[in-house]
Amino acid sequence: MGCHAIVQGRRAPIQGIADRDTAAINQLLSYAKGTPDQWKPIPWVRIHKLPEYVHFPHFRHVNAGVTCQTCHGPIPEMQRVYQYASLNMGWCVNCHVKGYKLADGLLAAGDTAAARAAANVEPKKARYDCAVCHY
Amino acid sequence: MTRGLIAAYKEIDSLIDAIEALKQRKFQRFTVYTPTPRHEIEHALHPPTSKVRLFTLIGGLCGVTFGYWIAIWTSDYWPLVVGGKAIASWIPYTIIGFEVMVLVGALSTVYGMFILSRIPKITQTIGFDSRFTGGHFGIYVETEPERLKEAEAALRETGAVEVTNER
Amino acid sequence: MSQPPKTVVKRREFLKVLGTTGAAATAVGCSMERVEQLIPYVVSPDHTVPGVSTDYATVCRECSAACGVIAEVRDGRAIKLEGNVDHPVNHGALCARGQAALQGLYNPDRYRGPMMRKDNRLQPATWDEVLARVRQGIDEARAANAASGVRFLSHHENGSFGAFVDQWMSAGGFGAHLAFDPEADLAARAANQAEYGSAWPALDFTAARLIVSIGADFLDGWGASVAHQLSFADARAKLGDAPRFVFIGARRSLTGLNADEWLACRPGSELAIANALLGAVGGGGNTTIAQAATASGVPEALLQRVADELRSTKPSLVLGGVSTPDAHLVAQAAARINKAAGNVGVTVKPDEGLAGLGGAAGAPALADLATAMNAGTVRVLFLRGTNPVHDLPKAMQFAEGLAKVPLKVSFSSYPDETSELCDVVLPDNHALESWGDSEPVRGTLGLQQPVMDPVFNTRATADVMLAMARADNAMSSRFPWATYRDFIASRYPSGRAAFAQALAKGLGQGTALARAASAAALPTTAQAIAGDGEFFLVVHPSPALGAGAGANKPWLQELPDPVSKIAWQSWIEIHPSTAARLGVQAGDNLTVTTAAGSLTAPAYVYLGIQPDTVAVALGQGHTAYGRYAQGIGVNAVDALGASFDGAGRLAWTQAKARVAKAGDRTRLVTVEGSARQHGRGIARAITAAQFAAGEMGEEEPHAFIGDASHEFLPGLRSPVANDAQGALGDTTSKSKGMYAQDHWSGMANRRWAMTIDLARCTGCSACVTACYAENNIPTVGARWQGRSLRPFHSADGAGWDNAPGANILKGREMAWMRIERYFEGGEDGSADFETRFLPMLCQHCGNAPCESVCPVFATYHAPDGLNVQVYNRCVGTRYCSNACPYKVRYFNWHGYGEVERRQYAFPEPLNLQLNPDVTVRGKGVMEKCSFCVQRIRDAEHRAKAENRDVQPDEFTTACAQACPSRAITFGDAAHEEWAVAKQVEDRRAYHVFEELNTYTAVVYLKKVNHPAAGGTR
Amino acid sequence: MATVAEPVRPTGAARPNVASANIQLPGVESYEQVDRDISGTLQPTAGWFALLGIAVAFFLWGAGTWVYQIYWGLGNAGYNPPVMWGVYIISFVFWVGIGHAGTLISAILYLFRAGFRTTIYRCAEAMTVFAVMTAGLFPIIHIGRPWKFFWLVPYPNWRLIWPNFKSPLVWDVFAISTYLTVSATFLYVGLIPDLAVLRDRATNPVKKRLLAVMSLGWRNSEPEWRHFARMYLFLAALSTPLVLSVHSVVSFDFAMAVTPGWHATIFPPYFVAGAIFSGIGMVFTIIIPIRKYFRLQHIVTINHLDAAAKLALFTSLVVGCAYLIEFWVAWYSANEFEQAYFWNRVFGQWWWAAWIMLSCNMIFPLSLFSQRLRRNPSWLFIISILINIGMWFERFVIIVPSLSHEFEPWQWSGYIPSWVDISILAGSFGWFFMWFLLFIKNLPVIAIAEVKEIVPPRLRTHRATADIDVTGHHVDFSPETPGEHD
Repeated sequence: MGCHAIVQGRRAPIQGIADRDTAAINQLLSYAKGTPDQWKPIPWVRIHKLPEYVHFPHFRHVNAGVTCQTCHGPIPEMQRVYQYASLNMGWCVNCHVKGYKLADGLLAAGDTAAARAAANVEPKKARYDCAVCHY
Repeated sequence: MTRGLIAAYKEIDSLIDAIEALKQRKFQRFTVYTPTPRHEIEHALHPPTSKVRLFTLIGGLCGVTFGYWIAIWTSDYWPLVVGGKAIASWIPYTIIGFEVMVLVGALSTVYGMFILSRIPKITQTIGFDSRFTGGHFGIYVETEPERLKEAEAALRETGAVEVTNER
Repeated sequence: MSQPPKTVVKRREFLKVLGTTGAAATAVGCSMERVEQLIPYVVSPDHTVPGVSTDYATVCRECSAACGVIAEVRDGRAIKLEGNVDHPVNHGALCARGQAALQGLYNPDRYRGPMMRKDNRLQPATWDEVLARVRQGIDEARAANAASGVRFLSHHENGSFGAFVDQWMSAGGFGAHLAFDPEADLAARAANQAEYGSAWPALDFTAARLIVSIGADFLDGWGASVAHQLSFADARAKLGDAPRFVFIGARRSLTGLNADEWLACRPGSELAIANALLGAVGGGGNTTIAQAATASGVPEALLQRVADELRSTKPSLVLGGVSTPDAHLVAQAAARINKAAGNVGVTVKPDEGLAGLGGAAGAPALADLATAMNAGTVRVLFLRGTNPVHDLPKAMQFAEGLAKVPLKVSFSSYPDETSELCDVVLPDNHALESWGDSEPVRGTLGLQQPVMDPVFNTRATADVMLAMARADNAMSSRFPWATYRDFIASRYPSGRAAFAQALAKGLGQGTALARAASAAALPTTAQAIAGDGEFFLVVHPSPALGAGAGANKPWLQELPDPVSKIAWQSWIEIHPSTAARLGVQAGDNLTVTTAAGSLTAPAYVYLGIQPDTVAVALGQGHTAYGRYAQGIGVNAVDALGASFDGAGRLAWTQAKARVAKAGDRTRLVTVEGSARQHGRGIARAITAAQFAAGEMGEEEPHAFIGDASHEFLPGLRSPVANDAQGALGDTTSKSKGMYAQDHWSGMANRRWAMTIDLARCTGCSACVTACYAENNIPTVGARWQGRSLRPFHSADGAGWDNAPGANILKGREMAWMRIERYFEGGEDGSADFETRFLPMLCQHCGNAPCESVCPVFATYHAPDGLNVQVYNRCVGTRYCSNACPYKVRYFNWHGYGEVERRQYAFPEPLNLQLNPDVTVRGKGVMEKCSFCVQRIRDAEHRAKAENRDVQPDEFTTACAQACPSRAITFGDAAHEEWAVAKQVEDRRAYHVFEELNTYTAVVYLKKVNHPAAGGTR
Repeated sequence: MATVAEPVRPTGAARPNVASANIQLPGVESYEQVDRDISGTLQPTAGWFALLGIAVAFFLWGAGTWVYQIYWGLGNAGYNPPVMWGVYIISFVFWVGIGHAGTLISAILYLFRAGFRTTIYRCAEAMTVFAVMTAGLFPIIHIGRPWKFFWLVPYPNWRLIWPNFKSPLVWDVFAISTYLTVSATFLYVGLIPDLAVLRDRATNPVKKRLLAVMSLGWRNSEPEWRHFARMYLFLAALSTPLVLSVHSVVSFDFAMAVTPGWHATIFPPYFVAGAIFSGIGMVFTIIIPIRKYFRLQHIVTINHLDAAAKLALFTSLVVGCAYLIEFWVAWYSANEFEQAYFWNRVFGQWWWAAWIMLSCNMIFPLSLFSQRLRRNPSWLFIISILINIGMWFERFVIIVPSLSHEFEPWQWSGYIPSWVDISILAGSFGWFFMWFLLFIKNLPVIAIAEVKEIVPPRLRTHRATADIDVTGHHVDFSPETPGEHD
């Protein structure tokens, strides 16, 4: 989803949030030494994984206004990224059936003002037919 | 001190006579043992009908209700059409209702039998003699110490092969 | 994929990594626990967004027609080929062989890199080594003043490549270059050239009122099959006004089975018939009907009637395409009939003809080459894309000659019989990995471009040759181009910029300078069919495998032959009466002996063959060519001698043969249960006369008590047919959830449905292979995939049933779509029988019997009318298959998707072809046609992204897309704007087994027959 | 040791009949003898260990084969689509059917007061439990992904999706599990008084303790008997419709599909009759050797076998009638799919299976009309084996030919079981007999307490051989007591 286009080498602790693990970030930088043809691919460790028999189009969810944090959790606060949501079927279907409340999503994203504004937006439902995800 | 008397009988008609004798002498609290259920004893004691059937009824009703409910509720919980049939289709669900009725009904019947005949009681053997599961009939009479003599007499004259004190 | 991150991940390796996930993607279980590493692009290649397909237009090189294809490329790997809609030859359709090109690209037995013979064994080498070796060989030849002893034998390819090689050879002062194509009907080409001045005129079947084919299998391999089929199907779609089709030949091929009438004639007597017909239309001809009748064994009255028909019916279309030694004369006669009947310019259009078919060398030229090799005058021999050791008769002694050549250089990409005998192998890129051009029709260029980086360490032959030329003082001056792409672009008439633009569509204007064919006068005589024995031996190319090039592609091996429905096997076709006379049962091994050699294969008792004739298909009997081709069947060429027709094509029907029972049996690997309908009205037909008269034709034969209403449109208009309790039909019913028309999801407003027009369908089976390609269907017939026969077997497979097709013998084939072939009539063995092809796939019933029996909702009815199979929910009770009246559900009997199982169907790198949009099913789950639900979802996604509704006919299924007959229409039957919604109201529409009240979503349109006057079928 | 009772030669007047067989046990003098003779079966013998060894070997071979099949896939079984069901489902129906006789004898005949059940019902009941245990394995062996079998059980789960209660297979899950639970309970509660007997006869203290726990402290007191009898009556009353429903539900597996040869309303009664028929066959197969090798002929008298044989004959006639009606309906329905199928069944590719079925289930049992043969244990044993074979093939004929010869001629096929099918079938017999052998050496194979019911109790005025009626009541001894007439 185009995250981490830019990596900052080191950053001091702010607002009591501890200093990032700069060693790791420097290692990250080491992949992009020299000219592009010398760059190495970053072997990202996969954290969020759906089983192969589930078809999950990100763009449908992003277009529907689902904020990243809704599913991936507060990534910025994570010292080490972990799987935030269970990603099991019940978790998916609950949201599809009950509908996604924009306010909650924005709140998760930390945008309280917008959340308050979106307080009474209709929850956005999605199809819960099996063949929407499984084929 | 003495709680009661255990009498063992070889013959069933002696046992019946003993029961009659105890009844005539107004002994209330006595237990009859028999290796196998005999109608003669029933006729002698004419006890009340067992309450087991209530357990069966209640169990069965709970079962059939649950059977239908689980089938119908789950169908409507996530409605999926199969073979163009109604989503909550009561006709096939009758089978579920029936089977669960039998299951719960049967188990509650057994449960009722356990409750009513006070089993399991593995340790308590007061007023019981191991011969009663073999070839012998038996009576265990509980009474006040002063009437023990009278009871013993009644038991002996009806032909008990043995009368012992239970303490 | 726990594979460590590469220091520098090359794109190709990255693709392999991706590939392994594809294979691991089975429905068996989720693998959340595995720690995986994602290796992204370092610098993303142009137009490549991970997970989003890119389409590249290029050229199909599976046969000489050079159709245009669009390759769907996902994450840098081609996953699907579809016809190029703008292409003048195939107009978007694509045959089974074209679909299977991908399995050539990802073939697990391809050379992974250059090979060189060391201690008498081909061993991997570096490009420098092999190139040095080749240069050394050339230098030696030059030193010995025998530069002319350097020869080049290539597969004849439509386009500039031939000219390029010629130029290269002449520049080097080398000998002549031969371009060979075993399947090319040189006789017809030469005759056409002579008579029409065009090697292959465009054939317009739609303009004809009568089609007469004299042995020309224009639907299965004769010329540009797809182009012919498109036109033929359009002609048939004229229903009442459609042309009548008479087929004359010794064997009813797929084309013959599509004919309304078959004149079964003796092989070799076609010329007499052709001449008689020529006489009948007043074009001369030296044979009378009576003579022809006696020569051919066709009843005179019948022949007379056809002759009269031909005389009276205008315009007509007569095609001559036999494979006897006098083929050129038959073709010539046919052409003359067209001339005399005034068909030229009407049904035969020389000026719009297919180009680029000329210039192929005849077999005699190869015979000369073989002689030269045996004489030791050939010093260096280059071979590209051709396999003469397999394709040519032993009598031509090609293999022996090859042994005498000091340096044999093969550009072959596969370890075939010929390249295995070579000293150096410089593996060529696959067509989908290389540049090129073709001239499908005169004046139009089909541009071939690489759709992905090479899978293996291979190089395009042309580029290798350019490199060699540049390194060679004698040649460098004449080869200024850095790459073959430059060469092509430099020749592009309107310049490089235009070339780059044209690439997008894969088509351009101009000519590829295909060499002008020699319009040499045809010899007026021909050899007779020789040999003793009471039977004629007819050898014909296999519709799927061609002359053998297709044999290493499991899709094509698994594809049942459209005529015999046999797969993974060779068979000998024999007429029922003959079989009875010889006491032969189907499956008894027969030995066919000719002067040249003998063949042993199981007998297939076939109505559509002359009683005095046996037939064998080409294509099998490989001794090399990879795991899928090796050790299967017999090579029919082994029974042929060096006998050619006047135009130099090897005469496949050249000899008489003796036939004897070999004594043992081989079970036929067939998918056919019963070839008769038993009056069950599965594949129905109506005669043109009835149709014109407004009658209904054949009706559902059984109407017993409790028979359902035959009114099936309601079942198509609403996604779910009404149930017995009426709750779904009842608009006030509350418990309908997403099945309610007014549900917020709106899913219930659609009803996906399909119509199949049996009047168009020719049974070519392109749809079947397209389905395999689209839906990751495993092939199960390979020798090592057979089920175990013994409890204990060693790892090397001893103790396993290694007969090819062992799984198919047990009915375990997985084809979601199958073509059923039913015969009508001919029970007495007469030639007067009709064939009906019926594509059978999941009918997506409105009242599906399979759904209600599934205990876990693994199959259920989706609100948009699909009968869904959820693989990951399926526990494999197989109850649904028992309940299904159409028997279109398939079970994963083995772990076809599990790498560690020997039944694994996608050995690396075949797994790179797997469609990422479709789950690879695991062991123990049921699967079936999904109406390409992934395409439906994709269309919905696109529409949503563009914030619109799905447009009518915006997309279609893989089978419908591929169908060269345009017989399949898919869409939303609940909305009038979709084509399918109109189709279902056709008068010919019917449902299979509609009395079962299943309300199927697949509607068949009755076949229309054109019986001869007074005939019934 | 008690002497073997001579078969009672029935006089022309009083022929034994199913309703009130002549159930007297002339060879039994006293309650003590009952205890002695029946618990006499409990001493392990070398022969028993040998048999158990064989059974376990078969079971292990079958289990190993199953593991092999799970690893390589079901393709190793003989399935030949469209024959998607084969030996495993055949054996499933076969074993469920076997189970039915037990419940019939212990429950239905109890309600009918058919006294001859007394001496054989314990064996039959144990057989029921073990047969249903065996049957329950087959659907799991049969499905493609056995490790997902639990999805057929309704339980709250994070997928939020439940089984499809419209599917006959889910009905099966309910029917079979209910049946197993209820019949196991039935067997156990019936055992309680006998366990008490064993407890009080036991000398080994460990064994005594164990039996004390198992017998739940049962003391043969009159109130216990009263509730026990009531409970037993209601269990019988519930089991009777249950046993009828179970095989009806199993028959729905077929009747609910449109497949020709399956889609028939006659199936439930036809299956139930067949089940009971096969069950009685298996009862003979089991009880005849037992009564011979444990010398129990004086308890399981020839009269009992005779009566049971009549039941077998009756059910055989019902089954035979069902066979014929199927053909008649196929003809009468004018449904050509049905007609084609039934023709193929008897005269087509499956004639051999059909004729095994017809001869074993319809023709040979007719010999039971002869009283001499009915009273000949060896003949009964032979017939019982034939019945077992015939009933297995009945299920074969119902399942395989139907599937192999369906609507679509293009998909017609054949079917040959592979070595895997055969091994697992053999393994199932090993499993069944393993349990049964363990049973007969650890628990009384004949209901001690109930046999005592039909043994005349000792009387002061020595009339030990006084006549008793079917319930074991003294005909000429009924003391005048109040409450007699309620």
